[in-house]
Amino acid sequence: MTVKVRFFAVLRERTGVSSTVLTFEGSPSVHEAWQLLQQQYPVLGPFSECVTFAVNREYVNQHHRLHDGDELALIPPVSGGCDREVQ
Amino acid sequence: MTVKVRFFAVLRERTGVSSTVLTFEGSPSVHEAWQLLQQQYPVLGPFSECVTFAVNREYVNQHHRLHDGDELALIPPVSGGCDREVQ
Amino acid sequence: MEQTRLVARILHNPIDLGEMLAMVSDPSCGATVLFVGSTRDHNEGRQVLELYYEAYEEMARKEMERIAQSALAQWNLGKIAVAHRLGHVPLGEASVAVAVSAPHRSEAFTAARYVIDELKKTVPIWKKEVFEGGQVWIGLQSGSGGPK
Amino acid sequence: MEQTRLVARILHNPIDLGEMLAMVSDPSCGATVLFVGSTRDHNEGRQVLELYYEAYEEMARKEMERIAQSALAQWNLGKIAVAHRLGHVPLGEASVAVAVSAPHRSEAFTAARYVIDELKKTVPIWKKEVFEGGQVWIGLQSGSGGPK
Repeated sequence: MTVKVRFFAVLRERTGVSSTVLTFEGSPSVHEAWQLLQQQYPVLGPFSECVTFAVNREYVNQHHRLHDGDELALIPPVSGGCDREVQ
Repeated sequence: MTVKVRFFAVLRERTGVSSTVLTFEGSPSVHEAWQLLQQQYPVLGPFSECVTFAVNREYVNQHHRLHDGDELALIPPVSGGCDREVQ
Repeated sequence: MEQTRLVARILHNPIDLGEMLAMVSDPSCGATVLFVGSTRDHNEGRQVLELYYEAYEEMARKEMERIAQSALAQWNLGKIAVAHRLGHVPLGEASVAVAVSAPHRSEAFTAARYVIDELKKTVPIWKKEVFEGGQVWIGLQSGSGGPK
Repeated sequence: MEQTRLVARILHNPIDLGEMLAMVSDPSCGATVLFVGSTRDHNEGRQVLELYYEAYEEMARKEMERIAQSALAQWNLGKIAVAHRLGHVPLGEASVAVAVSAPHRSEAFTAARYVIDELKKTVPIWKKEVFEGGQVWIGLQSGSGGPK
Protein backbone atom coordinates (compact mmCIF):
# COMPACT_ATOMS: atom_id res chain seq x y z
CA MET A 1 0.00 0.00 0.00
CA THR A 2 1.12 3.57 -0.59
CA VAL A 3 0.59 6.80 1.33
CA LYS A 4 1.18 10.28 -0.04
CA VAL A 5 3.01 12.55 2.40
CA ARG A 6 2.87 16.36 2.26
CA PHE A 7 5.32 18.81 3.82
CA PHE A 8 4.59 22.46 4.59
CA ALA A 9 6.37 25.60 5.68
CA VAL A 10 9.51 24.93 7.72
CA LEU A 11 9.30 21.16 7.07
CA ARG A 12 9.04 21.72 3.34
CA GLU A 13 12.04 24.04 3.41
CA ARG A 14 14.20 21.77 5.59
CA THR A 15 13.54 18.58 3.62
CA GLY A 16 13.51 20.35 0.28
CA VAL A 17 10.41 18.45 -0.83
CA SER A 18 6.72 19.30 -0.76
CA SER A 19 5.50 15.72 -1.11
CA THR A 20 6.68 12.13 -1.30
CA VAL A 21 5.17 8.65 -1.44
CA LEU A 22 5.77 5.93 1.19
CA THR A 23 5.21 2.23 0.51
CA PHE A 24 4.30 -0.19 3.31
CA GLU A 25 3.30 -3.78 3.92
CA GLY A 26 0.13 -3.89 6.04
CA SER A 27 -1.48 -0.89 7.68
CA PRO A 28 1.11 1.19 9.58
CA SER A 29 0.31 3.74 12.24
CA VAL A 30 1.06 7.43 11.74
CA HIS A 31 3.86 6.95 14.28
CA GLU A 32 5.46 4.22 12.13
CA ALA A 33 5.24 6.41 9.06
CA TRP A 34 6.87 9.27 10.99
CA GLN A 35 9.72 6.94 12.07
CA LEU A 36 10.32 6.00 8.44
CA LEU A 37 10.22 9.64 7.35
CA GLN A 38 12.85 10.55 9.95
CA GLN A 39 15.12 7.86 8.51
CA GLN A 40 14.67 9.27 5.02
CA TYR A 41 14.94 12.91 6.15
CA PRO A 42 17.12 13.17 9.26
CA VAL A 43 16.45 16.95 9.41
CA LEU A 44 12.95 16.04 10.64
CA GLY A 45 14.33 14.61 13.91
CA PRO A 46 14.19 17.77 16.02
CA PHE A 47 10.54 18.29 15.04
CA SER A 48 9.31 15.11 16.77
CA GLU A 49 8.29 17.18 19.78
CA CYS A 50 6.03 19.54 17.92
CA VAL A 51 4.83 18.12 14.61
CA THR A 52 1.18 17.10 14.39
CA PHE A 53 -0.52 15.04 11.71
CA ALA A 54 -3.53 15.14 9.45
CA VAL A 55 -4.84 12.23 7.41
CA ASN A 56 -7.13 13.07 4.52
CA ARG A 57 -7.44 16.64 5.88
CA GLU A 58 -8.49 15.70 9.41
CA TYR A 59 -6.24 15.99 12.44
CA VAL A 60 -5.32 12.55 13.86
CA ASN A 61 -3.06 11.24 16.62
CA GLN A 62 0.01 9.03 16.15
CA HIS A 63 -1.94 5.82 16.76
CA HIS A 64 -4.16 6.40 13.73
CA ARG A 65 -3.82 3.57 11.15
CA LEU A 66 -3.05 4.50 7.57
CA HIS A 67 -4.72 2.92 4.57
CA ASP A 68 -3.86 2.66 0.91
CA GLY A 69 -4.25 5.99 -0.86
CA ASP A 70 -4.33 8.10 2.31
CA GLU A 71 -2.83 11.58 2.30
CA LEU A 72 -0.67 12.12 5.37
CA ALA A 73 0.20 15.77 6.08
CA LEU A 74 2.96 16.81 8.47
CA ILE A 75 1.69 19.90 10.26
CA PRO A 76 4.38 22.08 11.80
CA PRO A 77 3.08 24.05 14.79
CA VAL A 78 0.22 26.34 13.84
CA SER A 79 0.24 27.95 17.26
CA GLY A 80 3.91 28.80 17.74
CA GLY A 81 6.00 26.02 19.15
CA CYS A 82 9.29 24.28 18.85
CA ASP A 83 10.38 25.81 15.55
CA ARG A 84 12.25 28.42 17.54
CA GLU A 85 14.44 25.85 19.28
CA VAL A 86 15.35 24.12 16.07
CA GLN A 87 16.07 27.34 14.21
CA MET B 1 -31.45 86.13 33.20
CA THR B 2 -32.32 84.08 30.15
CA VAL B 3 -31.89 80.42 29.28
CA LYS B 4 -32.10 78.94 25.81
CA VAL B 5 -34.11 75.71 25.68
CA ARG B 6 -33.75 73.11 22.93
CA PHE B 7 -36.25 70.41 21.97
CA PHE B 8 -35.43 67.23 20.06
CA ALA B 9 -37.16 64.32 18.39
CA VAL B 10 -40.59 63.53 19.90
CA LEU B 11 -40.48 66.67 22.10
CA ARG B 12 -39.72 68.89 19.11
CA GLU B 13 -42.58 67.35 17.15
CA ARG B 14 -45.12 67.56 19.99
CA THR B 15 -44.37 71.17 20.94
CA GLY B 16 -43.83 72.26 17.37
CA VAL B 17 -40.69 74.21 18.33
CA SER B 18 -37.01 73.34 18.25
CA SER B 19 -35.95 76.07 20.67
CA THR B 20 -37.29 78.83 22.91
CA VAL B 21 -35.95 81.31 25.46
CA LEU B 22 -37.04 81.40 29.12
CA THR B 23 -36.58 84.48 31.32
CA PHE B 24 -36.17 84.17 35.10
CA GLU B 25 -35.43 86.22 38.19
CA GLY B 26 -32.55 84.68 40.14
CA SER B 27 -31.02 81.27 39.41
CA PRO B 28 -33.73 78.64 38.93
CA SER B 29 -33.17 74.90 39.11
CA VAL B 30 -33.65 72.70 36.07
CA HIS B 31 -36.77 71.38 37.79
CA GLU B 32 -38.22 74.91 38.02
CA ALA B 33 -37.49 75.50 34.34
CA TRP B 34 -39.20 72.22 33.47
CA GLN B 35 -42.30 73.27 35.51
CA LEU B 36 -42.45 76.52 33.56
CA LEU B 37 -42.04 74.71 30.25
CA GLN B 38 -44.92 72.37 31.09
CA GLN B 39 -47.13 75.41 31.69
CA GLN B 40 -46.18 76.85 28.31
CA TYR B 41 -46.39 73.49 26.50
CA PRO B 42 -48.97 71.23 28.22
CA VAL B 43 -48.11 68.42 25.75
CA LEU B 44 -44.85 68.01 27.71
CA GLY B 45 -46.71 66.81 30.83
CA PRO B 46 -46.67 63.06 30.12
CA PHE B 47 -42.92 63.18 29.53
CA SER B 48 -42.08 64.15 33.13
CA GLU B 49 -41.35 60.50 33.91
CA CYS B 50 -38.75 60.03 31.25
CA VAL B 51 -37.21 63.29 30.07
CA THR B 52 -33.61 63.96 31.11
CA PHE B 53 -31.70 67.22 30.90
CA ALA B 54 -28.41 68.58 29.63
CA VAL B 55 -27.00 72.01 30.41
CA ASN B 56 -24.30 73.31 28.11
CA ARG B 57 -23.99 69.81 26.61
CA GLU B 58 -23.46 67.93 29.87
CA TYR B 59 -26.07 65.71 31.48
CA VAL B 60 -27.36 67.23 34.76
CA ASN B 61 -30.01 66.32 37.34
CA GLN B 62 -33.11 68.39 38.17
CA HIS B 63 -31.42 70.13 41.09
CA HIS B 64 -28.80 71.73 38.87
CA ARG B 65 -28.94 75.56 39.01
CA LEU B 66 -29.20 77.48 35.74
CA HIS B 67 -27.22 80.60 34.96
CA ASP B 68 -27.61 83.41 32.47
CA GLY B 69 -26.82 82.28 28.95
CA ASP B 70 -27.06 78.54 29.70
CA GLU B 71 -28.36 76.17 27.06
CA LEU B 72 -30.88 73.72 28.55
CA ALA B 73 -31.65 70.71 26.37
CA LEU B 74 -34.63 68.43 26.94
CA ILE B 75 -33.43 64.91 26.20
CA PRO B 76 -36.18 62.41 25.39
CA PRO B 77 -35.15 58.86 26.27
CA VAL B 78 -32.08 57.73 24.37
CA SER B 79 -32.44 54.20 25.65
CA GLY B 80 -36.09 53.46 24.91
CA GLY B 81 -38.51 54.53 27.59
CA CYS B 82 -41.82 56.17 28.15
CA ASP B 83 -42.35 57.45 24.62
CA ARG B 84 -44.33 54.31 23.92
CA GLU B 85 -46.88 54.99 26.65
CA VAL B 86 -47.49 58.56 25.55
CA GLN B 87 -47.73 57.69 21.85
CA MET C 1 -2.50 64.29 22.52
CA GLU C 2 -5.17 61.59 22.48
CA GLN C 3 -7.22 63.84 20.21
CA THR C 4 -5.10 62.93 17.18
CA ARG C 5 -5.87 59.25 17.70
CA LEU C 6 -9.63 59.61 17.39
CA VAL C 7 -12.14 60.85 14.87
CA ALA C 8 -15.82 61.33 15.83
CA ARG C 9 -18.19 62.37 13.10
CA ILE C 10 -21.83 63.22 12.64
CA LEU C 11 -22.68 62.78 8.97
CA HIS C 12 -25.60 63.79 6.80
CA ASN C 13 -24.62 61.41 4.02
CA PRO C 14 -23.58 57.75 3.73
CA ILE C 15 -20.84 56.44 6.03
CA ASP C 16 -17.77 55.44 3.99
CA LEU C 17 -16.68 52.20 5.68
CA GLY C 18 -13.46 52.01 3.67
CA GLU C 19 -12.56 55.46 4.94
CA MET C 20 -13.36 54.39 8.53
CA LEU C 21 -10.90 51.50 8.17
CA ALA C 22 -8.29 53.76 6.58
CA MET C 23 -8.62 56.31 9.40
CA VAL C 24 -7.60 53.74 12.03
CA SER C 25 -4.84 52.11 9.98
CA ASP C 26 -1.61 52.04 11.97
CA PRO C 27 1.62 50.18 11.18
CA SER C 28 1.99 49.07 14.80
CA CYS C 29 -1.51 47.57 14.89
CA GLY C 30 -2.10 44.02 13.71
CA ALA C 31 -5.82 43.99 14.51
CA THR C 32 -8.75 46.12 13.41
CA VAL C 33 -12.39 45.64 14.41
CA LEU C 34 -15.16 47.44 12.55
CA PHE C 35 -18.72 47.44 13.88
CA VAL C 36 -21.50 48.52 11.53
CA GLY C 37 -25.07 49.12 12.68
CA SER C 38 -27.52 49.21 9.83
CA THR C 39 -31.20 49.90 9.44
CA ARG C 40 -33.43 46.84 9.37
CA ASP C 41 -36.56 46.28 7.35
CA HIS C 42 -38.48 44.94 10.35
CA ASN C 43 -38.71 45.93 14.00
CA GLU C 44 -41.02 44.33 16.55
CA GLY C 45 -42.70 42.38 13.80
CA ARG C 46 -43.77 45.37 11.75
CA GLN C 47 -42.52 46.39 8.34
CA VAL C 48 -40.44 49.56 8.57
CA LEU C 49 -40.99 51.93 5.65
CA GLU C 50 -38.60 54.77 6.46
CA LEU C 51 -36.07 55.74 9.10
CA TYR C 52 -34.86 59.15 10.20
CA TYR C 53 -32.17 59.97 12.73
CA GLU C 54 -32.01 63.24 14.63
CA ALA C 55 -29.34 64.40 17.09
CA TYR C 56 -28.42 67.12 19.49
CA GLU C 57 -25.43 67.41 17.23
CA GLU C 58 -22.96 69.47 19.27
CA MET C 59 -23.52 67.31 22.34
CA ALA C 60 -23.61 64.04 20.40
CA ARG C 61 -20.21 64.70 18.85
CA LYS C 62 -18.82 65.65 22.26
CA GLU C 63 -20.21 62.47 23.85
CA MET C 64 -18.81 60.33 21.04
CA GLU C 65 -15.38 61.89 21.59
CA ARG C 66 -15.65 61.38 25.34
CA ILE C 67 -16.43 57.68 24.87
CA ALA C 68 -13.57 57.18 22.41
CA GLN C 69 -11.16 58.98 24.78
CA SER C 70 -12.30 56.74 27.58
CA ALA C 71 -11.57 53.65 25.44
CA LEU C 72 -8.11 54.96 24.51
CA ALA C 73 -7.39 55.48 28.21
CA GLN C 74 -8.53 51.97 29.19
CA TRP C 75 -6.87 49.75 26.60
CA ASN C 76 -3.72 49.55 24.51
CA LEU C 77 -5.16 50.80 21.23
CA GLY C 78 -4.00 52.44 18.05
CA LYS C 79 -6.81 54.66 16.78
CA ILE C 80 -10.59 54.95 16.98
CA ALA C 81 -13.04 56.29 14.41
CA VAL C 82 -16.73 56.61 15.18
CA ALA C 83 -19.45 57.97 12.91
CA HIS C 84 -23.21 58.36 13.07
CA ARG C 85 -25.40 59.25 10.14
CA LEU C 86 -28.42 61.57 10.53
CA GLY C 87 -31.51 62.28 8.47
CA HIS C 88 -33.17 59.75 6.22
CA VAL C 89 -31.21 56.48 6.11
CA PRO C 90 -32.41 54.02 3.47
CA LEU C 91 -33.14 50.50 4.74
CA GLY C 92 -30.06 48.29 4.85
CA GLU C 93 -27.60 51.19 4.98
CA ALA C 94 -25.21 51.92 7.83
CA SER C 95 -26.47 54.35 10.46
CA VAL C 96 -23.52 53.98 12.83
CA ALA C 97 -19.97 52.62 12.57
CA VAL C 98 -17.09 52.16 14.98
CA ALA C 99 -13.54 51.22 13.91
CA VAL C 100 -10.77 50.40 16.38
CA SER C 101 -7.19 49.36 15.69
CA ALA C 102 -4.91 47.75 18.28
CA PRO C 103 -1.67 45.78 18.45
CA HIS C 104 -3.66 42.75 19.64
CA ARG C 105 -7.12 41.57 18.69
CA SER C 106 -8.42 41.13 22.21
CA GLU C 107 -8.22 44.86 22.93
CA ALA C 108 -9.63 45.75 19.50
CA PHE C 109 -12.73 43.62 20.12
CA THR C 110 -13.22 44.78 23.70
CA ALA C 111 -12.86 48.46 22.87
CA ALA C 112 -15.12 48.35 19.79
CA ARG C 113 -17.82 46.66 21.87
CA TYR C 114 -17.39 49.22 24.65
CA VAL C 115 -17.66 52.19 22.27
CA ILE C 116 -20.86 51.02 20.58
CA ASP C 117 -22.48 50.00 23.88
CA GLU C 118 -21.70 53.36 25.52
CA LEU C 119 -22.74 55.24 22.41
CA LYS C 120 -26.17 53.65 22.50
CA LYS C 121 -26.56 54.40 26.20
CA THR C 122 -25.72 58.07 26.36
CA VAL C 123 -25.35 59.80 23.01
CA PRO C 124 -28.32 62.11 22.28
CA ILE C 125 -29.45 60.66 18.96
CA TRP C 126 -32.99 59.49 18.23
CA LYS C 127 -34.56 57.39 15.53
CA LYS C 128 -37.98 57.85 13.97
CA GLU C 129 -39.45 54.69 12.50
CA VAL C 130 -42.19 55.15 9.96
CA PHE C 131 -44.31 52.06 9.43
CA GLU C 132 -47.65 51.20 7.88
CA GLY C 133 -50.19 53.19 9.87
CA GLY C 134 -47.94 55.18 12.16
CA GLN C 135 -44.59 56.31 13.38
CA VAL C 136 -42.62 56.16 16.60
CA TRP C 137 -39.55 57.89 18.02
CA ILE C 138 -37.23 55.45 19.69
CA GLY C 139 -33.89 55.67 21.40
CA LEU C 140 -30.70 54.21 20.02
CA GLN C 141 -30.42 51.55 22.67
CA SER C 142 -33.69 50.07 21.51
CA GLY C 143 -32.39 49.97 17.95
CA SER C 144 -32.15 46.20 17.88
CA GLY C 145 -35.25 45.23 19.73
CA GLY C 146 -37.55 48.23 19.87
CA PRO C 147 -38.51 50.17 23.00
CA LYS C 148 -39.11 48.11 26.12
CA MET D 1 -28.49 24.56 4.14
CA GLU D 2 -25.99 26.37 6.34
CA GLN D 3 -23.54 26.24 3.43
CA THR D 4 -25.31 29.12 1.68
CA ARG D 5 -24.79 31.33 4.72
CA LEU D 6 -21.02 31.11 4.74
CA VAL D 7 -18.15 31.86 2.42
CA ALA D 8 -14.61 30.65 3.24
CA ARG D 9 -11.84 31.70 0.90
CA ILE D 10 -8.13 31.22 0.46
CA LEU D 11 -6.84 34.07 -1.70
CA HIS D 12 -3.62 34.73 -3.54
CA ASN D 13 -4.35 38.42 -3.94
CA PRO D 14 -5.56 41.28 -1.69
CA ILE D 15 -8.63 40.75 0.47
CA ASP D 16 -11.46 43.04 -0.65
CA LEU D 17 -12.94 44.22 2.67
CA GLY D 18 -15.87 45.94 0.98
CA GLU D 19 -16.74 42.64 -0.68
CA MET D 20 -16.46 40.85 2.69
CA LEU D 21 -19.02 43.28 4.14
CA ALA D 22 -21.27 42.93 1.10
CA MET D 23 -21.17 39.12 1.33
CA VAL D 24 -22.67 39.14 4.85
CA SER D 25 -25.22 41.88 4.20
CA ASP D 26 -28.68 40.72 5.23
CA PRO D 27 -31.87 42.77 5.57
CA SER D 28 -32.77 41.03 8.84
CA CYS D 29 -29.39 41.84 10.41
CA GLY D 30 -28.84 45.15 12.15
CA ALA D 31 -25.27 44.41 13.21
CA THR D 32 -22.11 43.51 11.32
CA VAL D 33 -18.66 42.96 12.83
CA LEU D 34 -15.58 42.84 10.61
CA PHE D 35 -12.23 41.72 11.99
CA VAL D 36 -9.11 42.46 9.96
CA GLY D 37 -5.70 41.03 10.81
CA SER D 38 -2.89 42.84 9.06
CA THR D 39 0.85 42.44 8.78
CA ARG D 40 2.90 44.57 11.15
CA ASP D 41 6.24 46.20 10.53
CA HIS D 42 7.67 44.95 13.83
CA ASN D 43 7.51 41.68 15.73
CA GLU D 44 9.38 40.90 18.94
CA GLY D 45 11.29 44.13 18.57
CA ARG D 46 12.77 43.39 15.18
CA GLN D 47 12.00 45.11 11.92
CA VAL D 48 10.07 42.81 9.60
CA LEU D 49 11.11 43.16 5.96
CA GLU D 50 8.79 40.71 4.22
CA LEU D 51 6.01 38.29 5.06
CA TYR D 52 4.86 35.15 3.28
CA TYR D 53 1.92 32.91 4.12
CA GLU D 54 1.70 29.27 3.14
CA ALA D 55 -1.21 26.88 3.71
CA TYR D 56 -2.30 23.30 3.36
CA GLU D 57 -4.94 24.84 1.18
CA GLU D 58 -7.54 22.10 0.85
CA MET D 59 -7.50 21.44 4.59
CA ALA D 60 -7.34 25.11 5.53
CA ARG D 61 -10.48 25.90 3.54
CA LYS D 62 -12.23 22.91 5.09
CA GLU D 63 -11.22 23.97 8.62
CA MET D 64 -12.37 27.54 7.96
CA GLU D 65 -15.74 26.21 6.81
CA ARG D 66 -15.99 23.93 9.83
CA ILE D 67 -15.35 26.85 12.20
CA ALA D 68 -17.90 29.09 10.45
CA GLN D 69 -20.48 26.26 10.54
CA SER D 70 -19.84 25.83 14.23
CA ALA D 71 -20.47 29.55 14.81
CA LEU D 72 -23.69 29.46 12.77
CA ALA D 73 -24.85 26.53 14.91
CA GLN D 74 -24.04 28.26 18.21
CA TRP D 75 -25.47 31.76 17.74
CA ASN D 76 -28.33 33.54 16.02
CA LEU D 77 -26.42 34.89 13.03
CA GLY D 78 -27.06 36.03 9.49
CA LYS D 79 -24.00 35.20 7.43
CA ILE D 80 -20.27 34.65 7.85
CA ALA D 81 -17.45 35.37 5.43
CA VAL D 82 -13.87 34.41 6.22
CA ALA D 83 -10.81 34.90 4.03
CA HIS D 84 -7.09 34.29 4.34
CA ARG D 85 -4.49 35.61 1.95
CA LEU D 86 -1.42 33.54 0.99
CA GLY D 87 1.94 34.32 -0.57
CA HIS D 88 3.73 37.61 -0.16
CA VAL D 89 1.61 40.11 1.83
CA PRO D 90 3.03 43.66 1.86
CA LEU D 91 3.39 45.21 5.32
CA GLY D 92 0.21 46.87 6.55
CA GLU D 93 -2.08 44.85 4.29
CA ALA D 94 -4.78 42.45 5.46
CA SER D 95 -3.74 38.81 5.76
CA VAL D 96 -6.99 37.58 7.30
CA ALA D 97 -10.54 38.90 7.61
CA VAL D 98 -13.74 37.68 9.25
CA ALA D 99 -17.15 39.30 8.69
CA VAL D 100 -20.25 38.29 10.64
CA SER D 101 -23.77 39.70 10.44
CA ALA D 102 -26.45 39.14 13.08
CA PRO D 103 -29.79 40.58 14.16
CA HIS D 104 -28.13 41.81 17.39
CA ARG D 105 -24.65 43.12 17.99
CA SER D 106 -23.83 40.88 20.94
CA GLU D 107 -23.92 37.74 18.80
CA ALA D 108 -22.05 39.44 15.95
CA PHE D 109 -19.15 40.35 18.28
CA THR D 110 -19.08 36.98 20.04
CA ALA D 111 -19.14 34.98 16.81
CA ALA D 112 -16.51 37.11 15.04
CA ARG D 113 -14.19 36.70 18.02
CA TYR D 114 -14.83 32.95 18.12
CA VAL D 115 -14.10 32.50 14.40
CA ILE D 116 -10.77 34.35 14.45
CA ASP D 117 -9.66 32.66 17.69
CA GLU D 118 -10.45 29.18 16.38
CA LEU D 119 -8.92 29.96 13.00
CA LYS D 120 -5.63 30.84 14.63
CA LYS D 121 -5.69 27.69 16.74
CA THR D 122 -6.35 25.03 14.16
CA VAL D 123 -6.19 26.18 10.56
CA PRO D 124 -3.02 24.89 8.82
CA ILE D 125 -1.55 28.20 7.67
CA TRP D 126 1.98 29.36 8.42
CA LYS D 127 3.78 32.67 8.21
CA LYS D 128 7.39 33.26 7.24
CA GLU D 129 8.86 36.47 8.60
CA VAL D 130 11.93 37.78 6.86
CA PHE D 131 13.95 40.23 8.95
CA GLU D 132 17.41 41.75 8.89
CA GLY D 133 19.79 38.81 9.22
CA GLY D 134 17.35 35.92 9.11
CA GLN D 135 13.93 34.44 8.76
CA VAL D 136 11.56 32.38 10.85
CA TRP D 137 8.43 30.30 10.24
CA ILE D 138 5.79 30.98 12.83
CA GLY D 139 2.28 29.81 13.46
CA LEU D 140 -0.78 31.97 13.09
CA GLN D 141 -1.58 32.04 16.79
CA SER D 142 1.74 33.72 17.43
CA GLY D 143 0.94 36.34 14.81
CA SER D 144 0.66 39.13 17.33
CA GLY D 145 3.45 38.31 19.70
CA GLY D 146 5.80 35.90 17.96
CA PRO D 147 6.43 32.31 18.98
CA LYS D 148 6.55 31.57 22.69
